[in-house]
Amino acid sequence: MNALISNLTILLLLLPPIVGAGLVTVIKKKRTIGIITICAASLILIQVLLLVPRIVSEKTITAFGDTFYVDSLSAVILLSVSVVGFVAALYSKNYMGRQYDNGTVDDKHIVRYYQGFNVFLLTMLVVPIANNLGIMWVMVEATTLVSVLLIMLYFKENAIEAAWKYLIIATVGLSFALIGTVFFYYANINANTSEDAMNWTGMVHNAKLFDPNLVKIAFVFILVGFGTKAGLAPMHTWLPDAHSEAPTPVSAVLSGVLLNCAFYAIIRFHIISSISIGPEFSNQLLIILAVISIGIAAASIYFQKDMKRMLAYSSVEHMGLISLGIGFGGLFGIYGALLQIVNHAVAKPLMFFASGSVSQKYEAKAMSKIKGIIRVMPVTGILFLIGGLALVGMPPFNVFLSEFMILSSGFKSGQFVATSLVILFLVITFAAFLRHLIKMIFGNPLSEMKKGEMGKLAIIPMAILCSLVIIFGIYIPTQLQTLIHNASTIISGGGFA
Amino acid sequence: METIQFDVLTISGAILLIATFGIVATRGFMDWLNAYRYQSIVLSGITAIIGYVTGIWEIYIAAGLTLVIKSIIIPKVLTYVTRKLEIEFKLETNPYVSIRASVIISALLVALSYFLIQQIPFKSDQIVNAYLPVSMAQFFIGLFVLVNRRTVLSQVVGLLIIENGLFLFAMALTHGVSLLIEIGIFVDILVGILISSILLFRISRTFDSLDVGNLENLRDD
Amino acid sequence: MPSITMIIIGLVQVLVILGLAPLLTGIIRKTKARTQKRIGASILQPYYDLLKLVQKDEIVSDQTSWIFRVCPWVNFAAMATAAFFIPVFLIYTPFGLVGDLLLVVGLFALGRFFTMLAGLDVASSFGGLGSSREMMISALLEPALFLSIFVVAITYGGTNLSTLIGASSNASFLPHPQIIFAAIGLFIIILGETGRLPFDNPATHLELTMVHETMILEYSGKSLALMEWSQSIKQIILFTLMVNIFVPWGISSSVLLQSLAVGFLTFIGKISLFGIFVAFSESSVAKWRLFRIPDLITIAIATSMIGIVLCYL
Amino acid sequence: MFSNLVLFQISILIFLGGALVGLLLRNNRFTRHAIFGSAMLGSVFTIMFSIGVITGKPMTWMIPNVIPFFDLEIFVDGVAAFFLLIVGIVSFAVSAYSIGYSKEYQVKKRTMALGFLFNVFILSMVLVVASNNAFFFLLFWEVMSLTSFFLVIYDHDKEENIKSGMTYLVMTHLGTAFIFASFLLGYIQTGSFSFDSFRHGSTGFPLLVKNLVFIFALVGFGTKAGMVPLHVWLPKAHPSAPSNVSALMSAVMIKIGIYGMIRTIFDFSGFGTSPDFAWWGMLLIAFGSASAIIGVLYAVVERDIKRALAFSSIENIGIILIGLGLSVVFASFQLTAFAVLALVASMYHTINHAVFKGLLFMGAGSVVSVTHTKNIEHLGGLVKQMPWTALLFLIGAISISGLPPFNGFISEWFTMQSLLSSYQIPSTILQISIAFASLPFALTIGIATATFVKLFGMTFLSKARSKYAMNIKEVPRSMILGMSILAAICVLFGVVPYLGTSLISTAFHMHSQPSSPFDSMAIQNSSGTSFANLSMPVVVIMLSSVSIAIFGFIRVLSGNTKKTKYGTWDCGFGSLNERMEYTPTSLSQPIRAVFKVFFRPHNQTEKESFGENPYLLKTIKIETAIKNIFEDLLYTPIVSSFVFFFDKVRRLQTGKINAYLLYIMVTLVLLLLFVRLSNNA
Repeated sequence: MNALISNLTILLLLLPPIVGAGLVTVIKKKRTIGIITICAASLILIQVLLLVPRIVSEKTITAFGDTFYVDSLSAVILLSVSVVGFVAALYSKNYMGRQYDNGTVDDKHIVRYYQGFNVFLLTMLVVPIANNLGIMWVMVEATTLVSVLLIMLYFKENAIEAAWKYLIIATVGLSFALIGTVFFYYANINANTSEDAMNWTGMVHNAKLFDPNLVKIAFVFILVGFGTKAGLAPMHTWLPDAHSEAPTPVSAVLSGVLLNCAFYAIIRFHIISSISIGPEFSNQLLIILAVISIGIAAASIYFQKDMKRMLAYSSVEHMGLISLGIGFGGLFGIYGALLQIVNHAVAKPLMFFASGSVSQKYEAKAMSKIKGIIRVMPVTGILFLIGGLALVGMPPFNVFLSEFMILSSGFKSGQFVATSLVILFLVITFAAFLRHLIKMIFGNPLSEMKKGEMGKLAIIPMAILCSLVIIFGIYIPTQLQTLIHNASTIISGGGFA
Repeated sequence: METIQFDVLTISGAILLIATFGIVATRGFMDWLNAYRYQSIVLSGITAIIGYVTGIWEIYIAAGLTLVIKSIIIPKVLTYVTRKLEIEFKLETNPYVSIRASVIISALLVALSYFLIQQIPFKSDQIVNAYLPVSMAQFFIGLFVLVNRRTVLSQVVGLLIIENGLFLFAMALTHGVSLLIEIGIFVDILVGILISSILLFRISRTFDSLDVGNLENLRDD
Repeated sequence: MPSITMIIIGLVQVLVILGLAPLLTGIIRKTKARTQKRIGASILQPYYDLLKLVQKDEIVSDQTSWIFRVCPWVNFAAMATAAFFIPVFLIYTPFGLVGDLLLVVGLFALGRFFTMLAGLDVASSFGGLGSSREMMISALLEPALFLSIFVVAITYGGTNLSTLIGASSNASFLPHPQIIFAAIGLFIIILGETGRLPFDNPATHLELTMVHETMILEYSGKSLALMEWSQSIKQIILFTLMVNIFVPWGISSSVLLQSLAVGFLTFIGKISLFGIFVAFSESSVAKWRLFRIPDLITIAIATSMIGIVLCYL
Repeated sequence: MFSNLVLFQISILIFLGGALVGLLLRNNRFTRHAIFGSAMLGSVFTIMFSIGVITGKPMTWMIPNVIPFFDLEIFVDGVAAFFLLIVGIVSFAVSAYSIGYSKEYQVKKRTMALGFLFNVFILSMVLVVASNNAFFFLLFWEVMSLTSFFLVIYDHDKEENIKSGMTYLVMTHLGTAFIFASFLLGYIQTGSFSFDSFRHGSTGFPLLVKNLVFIFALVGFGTKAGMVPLHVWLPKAHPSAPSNVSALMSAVMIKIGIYGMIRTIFDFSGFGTSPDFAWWGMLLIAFGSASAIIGVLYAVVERDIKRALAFSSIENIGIILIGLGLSVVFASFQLTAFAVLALVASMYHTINHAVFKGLLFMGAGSVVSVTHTKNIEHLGGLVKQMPWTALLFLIGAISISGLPPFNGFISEWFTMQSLLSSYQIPSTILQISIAFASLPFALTIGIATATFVKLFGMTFLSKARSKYAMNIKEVPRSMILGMSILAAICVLFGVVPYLGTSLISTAFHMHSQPSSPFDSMAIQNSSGTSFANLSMPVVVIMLSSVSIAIFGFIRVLSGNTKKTKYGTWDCGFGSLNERMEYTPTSLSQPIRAVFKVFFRPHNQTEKESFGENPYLLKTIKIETAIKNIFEDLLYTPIVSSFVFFFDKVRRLQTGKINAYLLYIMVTLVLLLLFVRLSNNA
């Protein structure tokens, strides 16, 4: 009976995007398919929101035998997927509508867009709940393929270039991830041949018996592989291109949750490796890549000219921070990293949406052409500003808390050099990012522009995210706290010293 | 018995490497494709050997799939996609490192793979012993081809080499994880190749060339 | 609380300073005239001047504001208040509990602050010129003065003038070599503060050289009288400090009438001698170029710094 | 009636209410009054509870787990209350002033955001001082920085303002990073972010940690306080902000930096009475002296009235730091009485500076709001048109110049006495260095007087030098009221220093001295003789009685004379005009010339003569500028080396996919080799 309920839960969770994609293919009407997608996304959101309390109380849910496995860690990712998916679907309606109106896309494109969007959501939903790490890999690879299709939606030169780079780099990266996965599997069957050797549950169970050398090599492959997908430097190179060329809602999803999904995979293997050979090894690697990521992001943001590329680099920075938190370990580090995942997933789409609206209004992505947003579109301007301030870690917005925790844990774990470097980089990023942002938001527009927003449907998703940004800055719901706490316990291998 | 088996394994691995070198050492698109086809056939043979040694029947299916998909379908698809392209697009004229040097580097990469793998315990599993370094070398060489070559086509080929390595690697280590996942991986790869073919087509249409030098608009300087 | 007698003696000291101030100016002028082979005016001439000025009608510039009118009074009040804290012929004053050397310096600065503003208030380039120069000189004199006070204060144990002069009159000269340096420094500073050569020529009306005179150029009648008087009060206060700190001989240490009389007479003698000395030294130098004045002040600062080092070594 | 806690909560609610009013209501006269009225009311409550805390018991309040792992801890002891009092007093006056001042913004329809930010800004300052937990301290600290940043760029039409704002924001963020580091050291040692645990655990820190905590805090809080060489933001940000905000920033916000320093040094750094810590004090004195002299040197040559005031803030922070440093030195040698003296000096100057700088910025704001120029070259003669502003500004100018009988003199007197007391320190090197440190200090005071002669004289006296300064009106009554409050405090704290000293000694739990308003402030020698005395009330009585006496005397002597008005003497050349006046630049020219080593002035002269004769000039144009050595020699090289490095790094993104793949390959190979080789070893 219980198993049936669980099976049903998972099935219902995965159903909306499948049905949505199907309906989109069948109906093909521009207006309707947008609403269908919104419905699908909101159904997912509602289910995930209902699922969270269950996870908090039951800790884990398994379904269809051992195929699906949901624990608190998965739930954190699911939450971010569903929230971002929902707001992105909302925003898509307005955004794609306007793109259609100004002739950038035609009906065929829109149908393809919504198909892709639904499938994209589906793949990202499966990643965190797949118990079989092979399936997880397959799904991560599938996200790449779907998102490549979404990026090259209009076949513009730059979009094709971005899609190509993304495809090649991500595929190469993910093949390394597969190598790593298979290595872990091999370690597992060498340790104890069991049926579910590829399953996460089985691996965790046997991890202590793994061969240390094998685990080390395997983790390197995993880190480089999924790290490529997660945007850790120096494998991040596809990211600014893909994020800047994709349609804005897709950029938001890419940045807000796709990176998280990939990083989720790293976390899973990090747990196994920690159990097997102790956390020092993987921590060290995570910290090194994190510091490089944050440093490169700082440098690139400083010189950035394109608004969306800047946001993309900011994603690199935040993935670095998440990796840093996991690497530092300890309750503060891991909790901070998970909180950072949530916070980033809330703040970054806000920024992408705002920048999308702004670039539609100004018909430009180059930051030098955008000035005085607050005069032209005051509401969007304020939302943009709040999102930006949140991203650079300004209180009273949400990222401040998670960054504070991560950096604290850095000192606590004795990583003084890394932490000091990161603090330096963060200050630089802060300066660089805000310099661009403030110049865009304030001042007088370069030419006379008609004052006006991009429409309610563009504002609402941003307003939702913005209120989350503010609320999470000063208050985190107890359910979420418990969830993240449980997830941190999973990562640290149970309990904190 | 044991030694003979080992010899077979080593030799088949060596043949595979030679096939890979063939890709590194040639310029023209059709030459690579042939080399790749050859490599895939060897790969499917190796898969069959693994199946024979381990006695798992599913591996024969995988071998068959490999033969069909890799040595027939993928080359066909690539030929189909590129049939309209002018011949000079298909020629790798200007790699970063010359062909001769590429071969030497590839040899070094093979050595590197052996060096890196040395410390992994194999529990005297000869299959792993024989094929793991080979597959590792495949990754590195494939990656090197990707880094070195300047046409979009040769990059697809680099990707294919890596996929082959991956396949060999998975087979050698796991003797077939489970059919479901295996098929999943296959489908992913296939779709990936399809999408890259679409992209290839688009690139040639949009830029009138297959040189990746055209794809350098998005950068930060 | 100090006794009534003490307060009376204190007030007498104040009156002595206020009363003798013009006399000192007269003595200096007379001496200078003599060194220049002139007969010179009577040494009482400053008194006549003051009396005459007070009785004259005033002409006030129509550009000025209340700052200009208030300035002479503030100046005089500040200088006269400063006089309260100076032991003249007795080694202490009952008002020592109220203020110290730093307050005296502060009151001087208050007077100067208003004088500079008055110079600006008249809207002529003369006033601005004077204020501008005064700004520079006073800004530089301040640290020099403080450093020499530093030496004196830590040598004799206080900025409270009663303590200070008391200690100096008890001290023998030799154990405190730093005092010589402080004396040199203070002497230069006094020349600057009182607007003597080579800083300023009080007897000229040439825009190239004047400093203090330009600021009070627009004053007439009783305002001018007050300005002149307060300037000479400032002068006598500084001279008194100089002689009482560095040459404390003869100063009365008790309230006995006899020793007070001796103290008073020696004070007159010392201050006159010092005035003559200043006049002589002034006659022997020329006015320095404005931008060489900092060099002179630097010398004062340097000597005081040597004094400080000597204090501690 | 109410407990302190309730008063505290009420004040917070009122500020929040004011902020909400700013957000929600319409832009009209009533809203303007409501916004700043609530700020005033909130300030009143702040003043009430801080006085309550100073005279009574410390106040604590805690809301556990507001945010996971962090409790909102509020703890207001005497020290915090003292600073809160400063916040309250100045905010009250400035809010009153703002009612009139913000009229201009109401016309431009921008009062709302101003009101919101203004209230949040004050609130954040209150909460920073009151919070007792590193997390919340930093949170409120950043909110304070952020709101003040937005206030700085409030007039964002000008590119200039945005630039200054950015400099400010970046510098203050850098400072925050250091504060964070300082707190993190405490966290590592104690395992908690609560200030209570820092307080209890800090004595057990290793010496190195103590020193690091101090250094980080010095840099961090020093940035906020505007300590040289971290001051560069201050002269940019303060002039850019609307004047009421400049007043708050300069008068109060930079004092929060001082508060942080005091808190860290005496509470969290494990400072002990041992000569090991004397160098802390010496460092403070060194930075203080540098700030004082450099601040005032820039102030005196400045032509922008608000920039000059901003530089003067740097100077005064320097003086405060000198006092603080002396206090640390004395304390480390266990010279408690002198440590108290120096701390009183420092704190007295803190409150004084808050009061007179608030006053002066408001005065400057009044001038700017009616003349629409900040450049004093264009001003002049305002005393006749705005007599009240002139009078109040004059009081501020006298106070800040350290002249008796106003408050500035008292704190400078204390500071000088602390400097003189350095002869008690049992270390020759320190004695001599402190004595030499008094040189820049005294020079500072001298030049400060010159600065304010120039500022007041050039703004208010003589003739108007341009049309900006003509046909203007006195500012509205609410603005005068705001200034008068602070001016009254200037006078009060000067005439009755007992108010200040007893306030400070009660707040800091120190031995109170003097014990009654008319008692003189006395410093004793070790032998028991009096080192120095000062009794300001008596001095004031003397001043006034002497004035009355001399007035009478002259009156008797002069008999009946009259006054005639006539033009200023013009040497017979015809009427004087404004072009013949001294200008601010020429006024400070001698000082600029004397310190040319520092200013590096470069003059450019363009002459145009009649025909051949070079002496017959038709026109002559002289341009003069001074170099900003800190930006040229310190910041620019650092920034440009970073930029250089970044430029290299960003070129990693070449656009070539081959390069990208190479990065992956190299990373992979390096990591694998790392694993391989580390296992062999």
